Amino acid sequence: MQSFLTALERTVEAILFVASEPVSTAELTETTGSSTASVEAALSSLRCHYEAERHGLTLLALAGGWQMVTSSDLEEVLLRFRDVAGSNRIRLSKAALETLAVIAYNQPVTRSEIEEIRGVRSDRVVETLLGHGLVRVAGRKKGTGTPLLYRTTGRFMELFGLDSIAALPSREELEDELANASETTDGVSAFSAEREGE
Amino acid sequence: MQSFLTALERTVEAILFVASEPVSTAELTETTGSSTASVEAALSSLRCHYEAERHGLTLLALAGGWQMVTSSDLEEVLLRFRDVAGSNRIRLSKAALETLAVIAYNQPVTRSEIEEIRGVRSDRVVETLLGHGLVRVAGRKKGTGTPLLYRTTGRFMELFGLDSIAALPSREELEDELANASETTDGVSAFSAEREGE
Amino acid sequence: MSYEVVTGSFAGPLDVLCALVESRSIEVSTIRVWEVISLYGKYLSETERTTIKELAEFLSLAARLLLGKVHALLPDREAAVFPEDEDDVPEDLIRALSRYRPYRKAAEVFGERFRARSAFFSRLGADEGPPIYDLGDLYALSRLWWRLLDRKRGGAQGDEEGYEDFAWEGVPMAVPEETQVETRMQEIRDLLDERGEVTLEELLAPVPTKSVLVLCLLALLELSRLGELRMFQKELFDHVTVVAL
Repeated sequence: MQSFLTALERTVEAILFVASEPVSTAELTETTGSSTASVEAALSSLRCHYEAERHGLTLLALAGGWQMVTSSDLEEVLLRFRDVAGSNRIRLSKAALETLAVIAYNQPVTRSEIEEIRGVRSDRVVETLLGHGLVRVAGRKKGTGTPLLYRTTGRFMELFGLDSIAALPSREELEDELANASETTDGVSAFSAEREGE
Repeated sequence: MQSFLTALERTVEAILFVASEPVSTAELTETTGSSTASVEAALSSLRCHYEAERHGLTLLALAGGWQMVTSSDLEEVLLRFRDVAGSNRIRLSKAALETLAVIAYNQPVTRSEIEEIRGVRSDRVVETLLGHGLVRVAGRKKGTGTPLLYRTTGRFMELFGLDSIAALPSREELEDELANASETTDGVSAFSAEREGE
Repeated sequence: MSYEVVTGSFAGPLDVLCALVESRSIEVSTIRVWEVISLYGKYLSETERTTIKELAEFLSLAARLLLGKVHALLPDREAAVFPEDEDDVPEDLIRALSRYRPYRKAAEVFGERFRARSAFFSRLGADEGPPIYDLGDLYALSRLWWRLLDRKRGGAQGDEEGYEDFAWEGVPMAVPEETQVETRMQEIRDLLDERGEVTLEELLAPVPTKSVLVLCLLALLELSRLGELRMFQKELFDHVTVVAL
């Protein structure tokens, strides 16, 4: 067996790597400009190479074509990686960030107020935010049902580089760009009108 | 060189494959339970293997971690592939690159500081960079008006092939390069003459 | 994901000046306003894709140069104005140019890096799904909030995420509650300063929503706790009168 990949093999490898779904042989021949037979040979040789050299990757023949996947015996460690990556880099879904935004700008605020603004149930996202230590329960609202009130935490301020809640960007700060854009356009139309008039 | 991958190498390979973004050495050691030294050895050996056997894949040190990517010489054929061709293209104007440079070298920096250096209003270009996730708001500057402060992001490092901000040429290096260039071109020496004269 | 750098245009007026100097068309120490205007004007007329933005930036540069001249010509400036260099570029522009140049170089380096990096492709499939935000992204946080608010205020229809349309009424104001109470307290103080005495009815009458009503009551309670006002009824079922103390 050859010790290195052919030009076609490495091209097929790169295509399968970037592909989001299984790739058909037809598509591989079209992209590479090689014959079906060569592409099929390259696929099978690539798979043999992965196996012989004990790569962590392999090729699967699926209904739609070929797909690059990790070796099945690595499942456990990959699940562990997901946990590790998930806990190391805290990333928030749009729903979570949106909820955090509602709490930050309206604190102290009850869950039903959050839900009223967002228009969707928010119990689980609030749990997530509590779990990350980004929001905390800050007492109960007086009145019927005395619901819990939520506030952001010191950790939130630290992570977002804020000295105080009042330091949250105002609408003007984030959106004066749009206002400027329309100003420029107005100025422009006056300008071009003038030029046309010349 | 050994002809097949070790258990750690194939595990690292599989992790980098599923991660699709830079993974830090710390995350790799935590997931695999191996020492930092072994993980680093595995990464470098994996990269050598890819190169020696002419794989279509390689490893890049980006944003303080490692990312699995396709070989750069396959760019052309991959641009023909549907998933790549159909993906979002980020278009960066010269003004965007210039603004990014000002932010990268002065972070954290306010918009008016950016504008002072560039000599032109920069609100819209900052907005574009924010939208692409290349810069982010990182708190407020203390003092009058407490303006927002901007920083570059990990995504910036990822897209510009940087392992860390320190990997950028220093401002001094850039100035030296300009000074050297001016020795050969007369027109430019006007700048240095002015500066000496100050 | 693939990347592209747009080239061909200028990054700004300082970029134009640098380009002019480097092409030896002019010397920075002897930049004359008319020279810059005619050279840049020529560039713009030769470039087919001149945008209005570029024109505006050019006008702003020309204005800056002229302003420099005006300053130099003012009689009370201590630097004597010699007739031969009355057309010279203002000092601050030269300083601005030499401060700017390293960044212009850096932008070039960035462009090269960006292009070089774009030849490597990472996996596309894996990062599909809902957009996720790095924790600490104040911009994303803030933008989400203001958009949410606009959607509610505009009574927007449910969007792709399946939000339902509902009335805006009753949704708290977009400022922390403490601030709202403080604002209302100040309004009441101002009113009392002006009139000395108001009825509770007058204070509560123009409120559009329950939450604003609650806010007003909280403000009154707080003011009375601070000893700034007193509320009383002259007789049973009479109006409640609020007076400043």
